[in-house]
Amino acid sequence: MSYVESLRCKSVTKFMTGAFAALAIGIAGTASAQDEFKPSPQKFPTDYGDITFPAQYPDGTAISITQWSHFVPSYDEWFGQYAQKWGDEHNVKVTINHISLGDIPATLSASIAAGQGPTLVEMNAAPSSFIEGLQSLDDLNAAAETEFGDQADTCRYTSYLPAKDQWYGFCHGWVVDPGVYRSDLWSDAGYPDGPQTYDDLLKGGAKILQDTGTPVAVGLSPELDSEFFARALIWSFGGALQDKNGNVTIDSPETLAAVKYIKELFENALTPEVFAWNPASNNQAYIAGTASYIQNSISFFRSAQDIGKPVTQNTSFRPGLKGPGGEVHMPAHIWFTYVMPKYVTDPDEIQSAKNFMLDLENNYSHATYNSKLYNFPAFAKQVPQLYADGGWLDNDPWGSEPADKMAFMKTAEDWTVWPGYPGYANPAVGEVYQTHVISTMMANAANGTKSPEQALKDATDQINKIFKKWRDRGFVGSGDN
Amino acid sequence: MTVLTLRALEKHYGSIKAVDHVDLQLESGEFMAILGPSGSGKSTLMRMVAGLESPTAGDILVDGQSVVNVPPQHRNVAMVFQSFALYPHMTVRDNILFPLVSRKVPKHEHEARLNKATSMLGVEDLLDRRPNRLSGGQQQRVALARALVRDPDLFVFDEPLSALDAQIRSRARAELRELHDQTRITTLYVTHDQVEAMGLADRVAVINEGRLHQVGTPQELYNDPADLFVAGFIGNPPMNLIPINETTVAGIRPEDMLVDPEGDVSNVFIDLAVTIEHIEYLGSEWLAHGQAQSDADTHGQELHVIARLPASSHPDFVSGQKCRMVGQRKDVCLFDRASGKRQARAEVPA
Amino acid sequence: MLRKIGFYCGIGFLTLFSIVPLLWALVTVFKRDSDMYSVGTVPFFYNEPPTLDHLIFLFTESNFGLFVQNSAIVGIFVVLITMVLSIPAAFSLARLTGSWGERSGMAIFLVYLIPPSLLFIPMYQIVVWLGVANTIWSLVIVLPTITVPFCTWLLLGFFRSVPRSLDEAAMLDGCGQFTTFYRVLLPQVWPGIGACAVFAFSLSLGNYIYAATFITRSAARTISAGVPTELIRGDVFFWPELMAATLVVAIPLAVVYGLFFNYLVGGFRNAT
Amino acid sequence: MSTQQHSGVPQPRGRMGRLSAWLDQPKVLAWLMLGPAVLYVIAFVGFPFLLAIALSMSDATIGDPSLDKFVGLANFSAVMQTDAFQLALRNSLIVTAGTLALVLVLATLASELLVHSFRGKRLFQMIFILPWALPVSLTAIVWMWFLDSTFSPVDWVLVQLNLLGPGSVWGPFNHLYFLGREWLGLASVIVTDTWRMLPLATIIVLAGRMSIPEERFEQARIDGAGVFRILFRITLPALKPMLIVAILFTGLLVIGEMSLVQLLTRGGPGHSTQVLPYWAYLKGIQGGSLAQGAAITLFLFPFLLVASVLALRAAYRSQEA
Repeated sequence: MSYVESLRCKSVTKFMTGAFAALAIGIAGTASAQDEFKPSPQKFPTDYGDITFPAQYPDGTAISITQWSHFVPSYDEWFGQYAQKWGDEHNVKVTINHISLGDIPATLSASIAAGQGPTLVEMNAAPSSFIEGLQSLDDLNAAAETEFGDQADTCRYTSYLPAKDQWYGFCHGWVVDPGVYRSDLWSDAGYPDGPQTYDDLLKGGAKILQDTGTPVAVGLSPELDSEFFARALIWSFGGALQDKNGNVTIDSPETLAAVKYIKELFENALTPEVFAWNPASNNQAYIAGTASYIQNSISFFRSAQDIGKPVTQNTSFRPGLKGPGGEVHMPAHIWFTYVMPKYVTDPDEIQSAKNFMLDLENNYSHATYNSKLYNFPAFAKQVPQLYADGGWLDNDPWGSEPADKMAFMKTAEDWTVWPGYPGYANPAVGEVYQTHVISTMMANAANGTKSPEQALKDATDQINKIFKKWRDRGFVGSGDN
Repeated sequence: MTVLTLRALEKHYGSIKAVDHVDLQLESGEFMAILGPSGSGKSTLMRMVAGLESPTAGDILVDGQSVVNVPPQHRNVAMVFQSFALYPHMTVRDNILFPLVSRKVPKHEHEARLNKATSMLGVEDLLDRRPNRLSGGQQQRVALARALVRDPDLFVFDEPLSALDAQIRSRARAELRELHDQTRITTLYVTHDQVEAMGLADRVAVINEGRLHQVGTPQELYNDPADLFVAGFIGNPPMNLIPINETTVAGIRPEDMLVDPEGDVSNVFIDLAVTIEHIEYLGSEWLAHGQAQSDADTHGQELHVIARLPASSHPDFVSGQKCRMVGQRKDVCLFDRASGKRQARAEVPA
Repeated sequence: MLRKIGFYCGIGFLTLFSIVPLLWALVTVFKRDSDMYSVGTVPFFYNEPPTLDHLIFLFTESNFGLFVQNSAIVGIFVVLITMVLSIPAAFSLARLTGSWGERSGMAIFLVYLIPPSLLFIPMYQIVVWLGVANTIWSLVIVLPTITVPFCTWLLLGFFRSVPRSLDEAAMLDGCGQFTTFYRVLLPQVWPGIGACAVFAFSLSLGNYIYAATFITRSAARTISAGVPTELIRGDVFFWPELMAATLVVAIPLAVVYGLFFNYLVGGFRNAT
Repeated sequence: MSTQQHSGVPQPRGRMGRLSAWLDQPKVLAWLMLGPAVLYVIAFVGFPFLLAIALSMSDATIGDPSLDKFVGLANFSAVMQTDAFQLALRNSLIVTAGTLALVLVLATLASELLVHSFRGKRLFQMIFILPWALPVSLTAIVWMWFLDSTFSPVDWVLVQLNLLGPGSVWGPFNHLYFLGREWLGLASVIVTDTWRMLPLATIIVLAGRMSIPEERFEQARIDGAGVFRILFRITLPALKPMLIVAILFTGLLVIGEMSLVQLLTRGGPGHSTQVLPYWAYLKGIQGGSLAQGAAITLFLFPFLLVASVLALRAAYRSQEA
């Protein structure tokens, strides 16, 4: 049985037992201590904050959702069934289409240009350049805030744009992006608790490479993992792409230090493979046992568990690394942000889509559970099972050893930021991300194509141009000044 | 009865006049050859008759009716192409039947017509073959059969023999004439080969640079060329053309040129001192090529003359030898030098 | 002797060049994941027993079967549309439009100078206007933009290679322009049409960007866009399944193309 | 025979007959037959193309694709000044030229072999044409896996041959990291493009090769010409028109293709393997600057136009000669 298949089968059985348990609870009206850590019973209320939804929609109501194939396949399985059930309960025809993450911008832009397409598109946070074609979801976000409490900053900053004072999306979840290290290699090198700082990463990583030939494996290639590693590094060194108000601040001594650090790290602890990487490479290298440290979401770990690779025993996670000032800032790995293009005009379609999104958040414990703790809720309160003492993070229902391997993620909200931090993820930030300006700067400095100073200067020029373009169009800035 | 009439027919390609004011008439049952060097406009003329080109000016009448605006499929003209243009994807039978099918001739007539055409051309055994499995001669017969099968008003041949090997060409020529004698279909036969034209046709039309120079029987063309072009084109070798003064050129056939005549020659019109260049032996005759030292005005050009001698004469010339070549008055045609036109004999200065 | 050795060296080199990446793909198809993600072992051997799981997964758990079906339907319709448009167009250019038609063979190529990486946005607009968004018919309508010019150009050459006297003979035999085309010229260019059809099919199969953006419904996707979407999930690549999909597509097509090889050569031989 | 019905000029009768006769005139029929293809191309290529030109001179973005603001050539000058564009332009030219060079050499070789008959030729043809049977996206995936930075069998073989690995010629690592180094990355793209284009190019060149009469080679051999003299003095000159056609087909299919680079190197490291179509896509679609993306796409148009016209004219001319 291939590992994906096993993933699917397991997830289905687990889901079934979960569902049956929920049903039993519903009937009995009581909850045993064990059931505390099952997904909550599914509920589809009609009132959320100021919005009241009909229990049933008129015949013919239909919504279609385009989202990317989830990195943990069991999530898609669950989501399909959930959406089906939701549709049946509300008399709405729900269609789900999966595409790959990389095709989202193209598909969304083609749809917006043509004025026809899916009701909801799940967007990763950075490319918010579509905003002019998206309708405002202010009421939905207000209702969610009222109903579910505080939204994680990493979600708010990637679905709201102060310059236009508009919620252009609804972020229902996010994904932790931790550091991952081989405990056996790092202990042997004299770091029993793994690297704590970027300095540790450099020194320990170099030692491990020298002793065992196993390099650190953080990407320097134009792809998602590399982009996020570069950002985490810059933030932790005290630099940032922009400030709170959208002024470009990339050209700072802090950023330069980070760029110089990359060069040093590459020369001592990396191999040229990092330039070649696609999003899968660091996972694969890690699973193959040829990497001592990577920065990645836990999806790879779930794959490795299913393949039954011994490397999982020696895998430890940690929040990102501390910079010279002791700061830790990691981006989320992914944001799940639903956007509704302006071409959606049918009131029932709009209403039911909003209803669907709020209901999804309301039942998020299922999403988190079936994504194998990959999806974190935008509203922490919605999945108490996750954070509770003895909950999922303390006692991984998906069989990590030791069972509290994932417990470090309890604090993830504290050290997770977002693209554009400390400002908002505006379209300029999105274009910088999508056109790989930062990872290119890092790569150019690391392989000596340019000096760190020159690499930073060139990147700054490009970033300034991008920001100017979007600032002229009124997308950049805090909106207050 | 006139079948085909061309009236002041012109075809221009840009500034080039491919066919320049041609008038021509074909009588019913007549076999006429259009003879001209390549590029003379003879093919264009023929294609206009077939309807494959439309004239720039002038008119084409078939049986007295103008067909200028009638597309080829509605003219009852059959054509045999130089390449035969058999349809490679059809059997010989289908090739021959194709005109009948296209013209929606009732099906019950097909077999009879097919048999008639094929037996006339002796291709009955080839009916199920594809054209690419036929020899050149067979292809030609099939092409003829295809042209014949539908009783055309007019037959048009476009150098149909030039694709054949030299050996079978003369036999094919004979067969063509025989076929015409059997069918008496009015025929326009385009060729650059004067042997074909003279040997086959009732009348020959000589065309050059788009203009019709002379129409006549082969004998007329040979004996009474209408102008310098015809004189220099017909005959192999053609007439010796000898300038005799500012305005006149004399033409004389090589066989009429007397070489070192013995005794008295009466009525001498041309008398040349010639240096023999070389002698050609052609089996039935000799050709003596020479360089004339004429005192006549030749504008400094050398004058090349040829004399034809019977095989029995055994000339013992060697190169460089000097001799005298004489033409008699009765054998000479005179042409106007400027216009090229034939002068009436009476005008000739003695 | 030396010539012979050189000859077979050449054949051997070309064979290896063509097949080695695919042999590696073939080896991968039957590897267990844990074997595949191992380093330090001989990559060409099965260090753990080979498995059919990936192949089975491809056909039972993914939409691959549907992708193949969709690609086949799209390919067939694209070929049909292409032929319906380009055969008459090529005939017209070769025979009816006179000298400018003869020369426009060049202009046909200019269409290819515009890469589709941005054209797909206006294209999508058209697709929406026609009401075929998110169905395979969107590709059926749009992909001939790639095939029609190529095939028109190729067929133009085929028609040119037929002697004109054949048309003229047909017309004198009583055919009109159209009948001449249909009864006499068309049968001469069948091999060329076959070559063009094969060519158009493979171009339609290969297109990625239109296939990826016009169709988001998984069940309506074609091989080129469906396989990567379904079998690359963010940072997890289903390598054996991907390789299996590749081979399952490539091998039968290669057999067909191989059989058509001489026709294709003949096609280009006439076309220029 | 011809004595009967001399006025035999059957003309079409009836309204339908006259209509079909009218339609059958060359000038009318020409448009009737060309029309559908022309209309199709105008609607689906001409219109988008004009839109692309309009986009390139506007300030359109994905979210606001309206063409309400004309900015002239500002987008062109903006994109041209960036490193990424200059590298992409350079690489597009390198990849296209490199692929063409390799493809032409190999296609000439292959056609020289395929013109002869030999045992197993059918099988060879099928193997040889395999790469062409793949959609580009799958080709890219196969090569991505073949050249993977961790699992590439090529690296493994090189290590076994002691060409790679600690203390060997090609450096201390056990991998070449094909897709992660500027020139190796470009070379990988070139080899992959060559791999997928070779069958088509060979078919074209072989078509030319088969049109060379055998007598010409016999004559050359009688005259004592060796293999190379024959190749350079007889074969190549005769192949010229077909080589030009092969260059056109291959060049246009290579220079416009983005998915290969998109999947193989994503343009990295840095932008050192970036090519124009993918950069246009990144900038225009992913980054949202439709206008600049269009400008990048259209940049090559005039050059390609001139190059294609010259190539085609050369092809036609050398054919007529």
